[in-house]
Amino acid sequence: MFLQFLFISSAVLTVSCALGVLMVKNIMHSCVFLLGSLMGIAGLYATLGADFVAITQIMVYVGGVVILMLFAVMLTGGNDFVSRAQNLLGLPASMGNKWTYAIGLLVGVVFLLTNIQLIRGLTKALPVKTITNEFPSTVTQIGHLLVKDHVLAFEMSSVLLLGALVGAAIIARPRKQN
Amino acid sequence: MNQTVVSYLSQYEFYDFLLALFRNNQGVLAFTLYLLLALIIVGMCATIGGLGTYAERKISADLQARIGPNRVGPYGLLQMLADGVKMMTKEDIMPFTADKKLFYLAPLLCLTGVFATLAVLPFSSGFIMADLNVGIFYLVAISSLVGLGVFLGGYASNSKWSMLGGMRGASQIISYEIPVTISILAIVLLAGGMGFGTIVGRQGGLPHEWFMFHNPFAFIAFFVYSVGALAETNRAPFDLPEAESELVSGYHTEYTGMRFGFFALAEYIEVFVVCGVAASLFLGGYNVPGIKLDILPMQAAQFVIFMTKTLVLYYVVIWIRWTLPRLRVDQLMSVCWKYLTPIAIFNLMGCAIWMVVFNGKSIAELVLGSH
Amino acid sequence: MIPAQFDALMPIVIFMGLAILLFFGGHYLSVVLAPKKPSHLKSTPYECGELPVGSAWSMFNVRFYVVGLIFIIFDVESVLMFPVASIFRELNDMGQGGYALIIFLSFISVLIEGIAYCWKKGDLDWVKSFQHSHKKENK
Amino acid sequence: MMSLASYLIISLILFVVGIVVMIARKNIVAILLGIELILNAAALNFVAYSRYVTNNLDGHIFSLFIIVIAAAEAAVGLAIVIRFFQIKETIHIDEATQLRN
Repeated sequence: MFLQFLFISSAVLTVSCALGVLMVKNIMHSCVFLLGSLMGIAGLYATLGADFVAITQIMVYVGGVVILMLFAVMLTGGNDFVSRAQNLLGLPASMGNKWTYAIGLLVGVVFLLTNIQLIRGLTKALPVKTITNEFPSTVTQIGHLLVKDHVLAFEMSSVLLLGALVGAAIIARPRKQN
Repeated sequence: MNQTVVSYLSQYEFYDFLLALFRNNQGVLAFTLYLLLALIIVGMCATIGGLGTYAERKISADLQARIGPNRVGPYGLLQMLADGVKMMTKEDIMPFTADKKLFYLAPLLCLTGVFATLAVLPFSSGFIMADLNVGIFYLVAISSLVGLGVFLGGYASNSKWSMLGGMRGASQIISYEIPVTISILAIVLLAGGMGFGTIVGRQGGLPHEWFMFHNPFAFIAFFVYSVGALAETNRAPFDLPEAESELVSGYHTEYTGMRFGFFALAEYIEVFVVCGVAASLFLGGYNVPGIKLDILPMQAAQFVIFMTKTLVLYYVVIWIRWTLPRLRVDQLMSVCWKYLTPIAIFNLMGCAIWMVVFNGKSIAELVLGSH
Repeated sequence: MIPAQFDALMPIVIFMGLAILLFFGGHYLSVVLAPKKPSHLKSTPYECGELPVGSAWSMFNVRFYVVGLIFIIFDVESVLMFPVASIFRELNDMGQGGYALIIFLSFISVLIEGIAYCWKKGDLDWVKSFQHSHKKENK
Repeated sequence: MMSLASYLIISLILFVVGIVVMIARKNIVAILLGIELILNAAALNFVAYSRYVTNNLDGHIFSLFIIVIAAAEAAVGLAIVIRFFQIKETIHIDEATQLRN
């Protein structure tokens, strides 16, 4: 009962905030909508029993990526970005005229229907586990997987992050000249 | 398995009686119990937050040889109610240049981030709303909403002072999150789990059983955590985001009335939460010295122990505020990145090596030679 | 009779709900109780009593971003260290302490390289990065 | 209500919205927002399959590393955006034409 409430509210939050990211013109508001969407995804992870991944999602995205994006928006002229001509849907008119949108919508609907058909076939074909209401700890299992099976990925990710740090610091560092 | 307060209560007889009262509907009963206890905790924390403002003035008056508030009620104790009424009856002003939606949203983010941390705070071995397996990690993660609220509050006001305060606040909060997280990692490493139940359960009531005195590295980690936590809650000497002499009032310059009240309430409750976390991670938490019993009256004793430790730390926080001068911005950043973070990493490595070399024994166990 | 395990997440939702309720309740009270006499001057952003000059948005230095950048890398590394740290004692009791220690220390040493690099290049140095970039301040 | 299909449909919607954000928005930061949505859709799929199909937690590990890589990608991407702004004084994607000829 509660689980379904959590699932529905998280799903609604995720999808509506994702649409908000798309529809809102103000980039600052887009970032805040992205925050809502990511929180919703954290809720979805929680309903899947993935407690560690859910909290990681909150920690990395809410605490890190969204703040970084807000900083970047502030550094690049804040809200002053004026998108060029707008059309009915509130989307910037960058894709062309209404025909492009009509064709795009048609393609989107076909894509969605095809995918839903695929998903239905897939869920019938796959052996579905019986889902219990248990909520076992995933932390110790993830820890064991990280130090045993996936130890190379674990170590390489630190090297990747070091590379990202060095590269991004070089790119973003204030320069003396120009 | 996640222990909760409801699963704790379910081992007593009256739970079955309550269950019968709710026609064997587990979910509704759990919801009712949670809601009741959550209201109790929120009421308690709001009172502590209100008393915090009172204590702040009284203690500062004490330190400066003044009297402090003494008009409203006995010893001025009802000052917090007067403040609350004043907040509600003040006009709500929004700058016409402000980003209106975000201006509304910012205090809500601060309040949500702080309230959500209360769900895992261990008041006693039974009275912990949800003893999640990822307890401390969850607490660190969800409290980063506060930094976001501070930034958005500063941004949405569209005032120069607010914007500077919000920028400074966000960069300060995120910077000091690193030494705090790494200090907490050292404790997680010693405890062998992230749940508050595991962490507190591995300590004892007496000081030599606390994680603070487990080994020299944990002892240093406590001070790193304390400094970092002070900075994360924007308390003096790290109150640069709201430095009155430089930035008027920082990120909440443009906030008036109730919305300012939410920021203030969130800040005072956050100080309480941070003190509670310090008490349960480093100072033995709710463990009663000497006695290991699992009966219902013990919960009250544990609660008293926990609150005593927390409130002593709260006093220390206020004491520090009225003793030390404020840092400069460049000093703030160099304290975080050049001192606290390397020390915290060193502590983490030290704890890991200690675990392997001494097989997880504390100094006291090594000296006293008990198993 | 033990309640369902997923209900452990219920307090979090309840506390968030209470925060939202308190927020809107407080707003409602303030709408009811507070006076409402808006004026243009009152809702001007505070700028020491003068009329505000320009917008407060878009006037920031890149050093804030560099701090955020270093933060996010360290944040992610600490996230990855959490599960390993929480099974460290278990591994040590199983007699695999040395192996876990090597893995853990090699991970941290890469972290130290990152902070040493940033230290050497002056990214941790607030004033120095300010001097580098103060010519671009007026943009 | 809660089944593999519903998670997959949510993930599909997120993915499509992310693609549309990437195509339709002209602000480079907004394009990065779209990329975050796409990566999250993929990570959600991994966790959903991990719960409903396989019996191990490898899916969790995968989504953990997706989150790690998304964070690194956001850091580097935003650094590039800031550098681009310092050179061009705009963050309109159509202005990024230096490599065209």
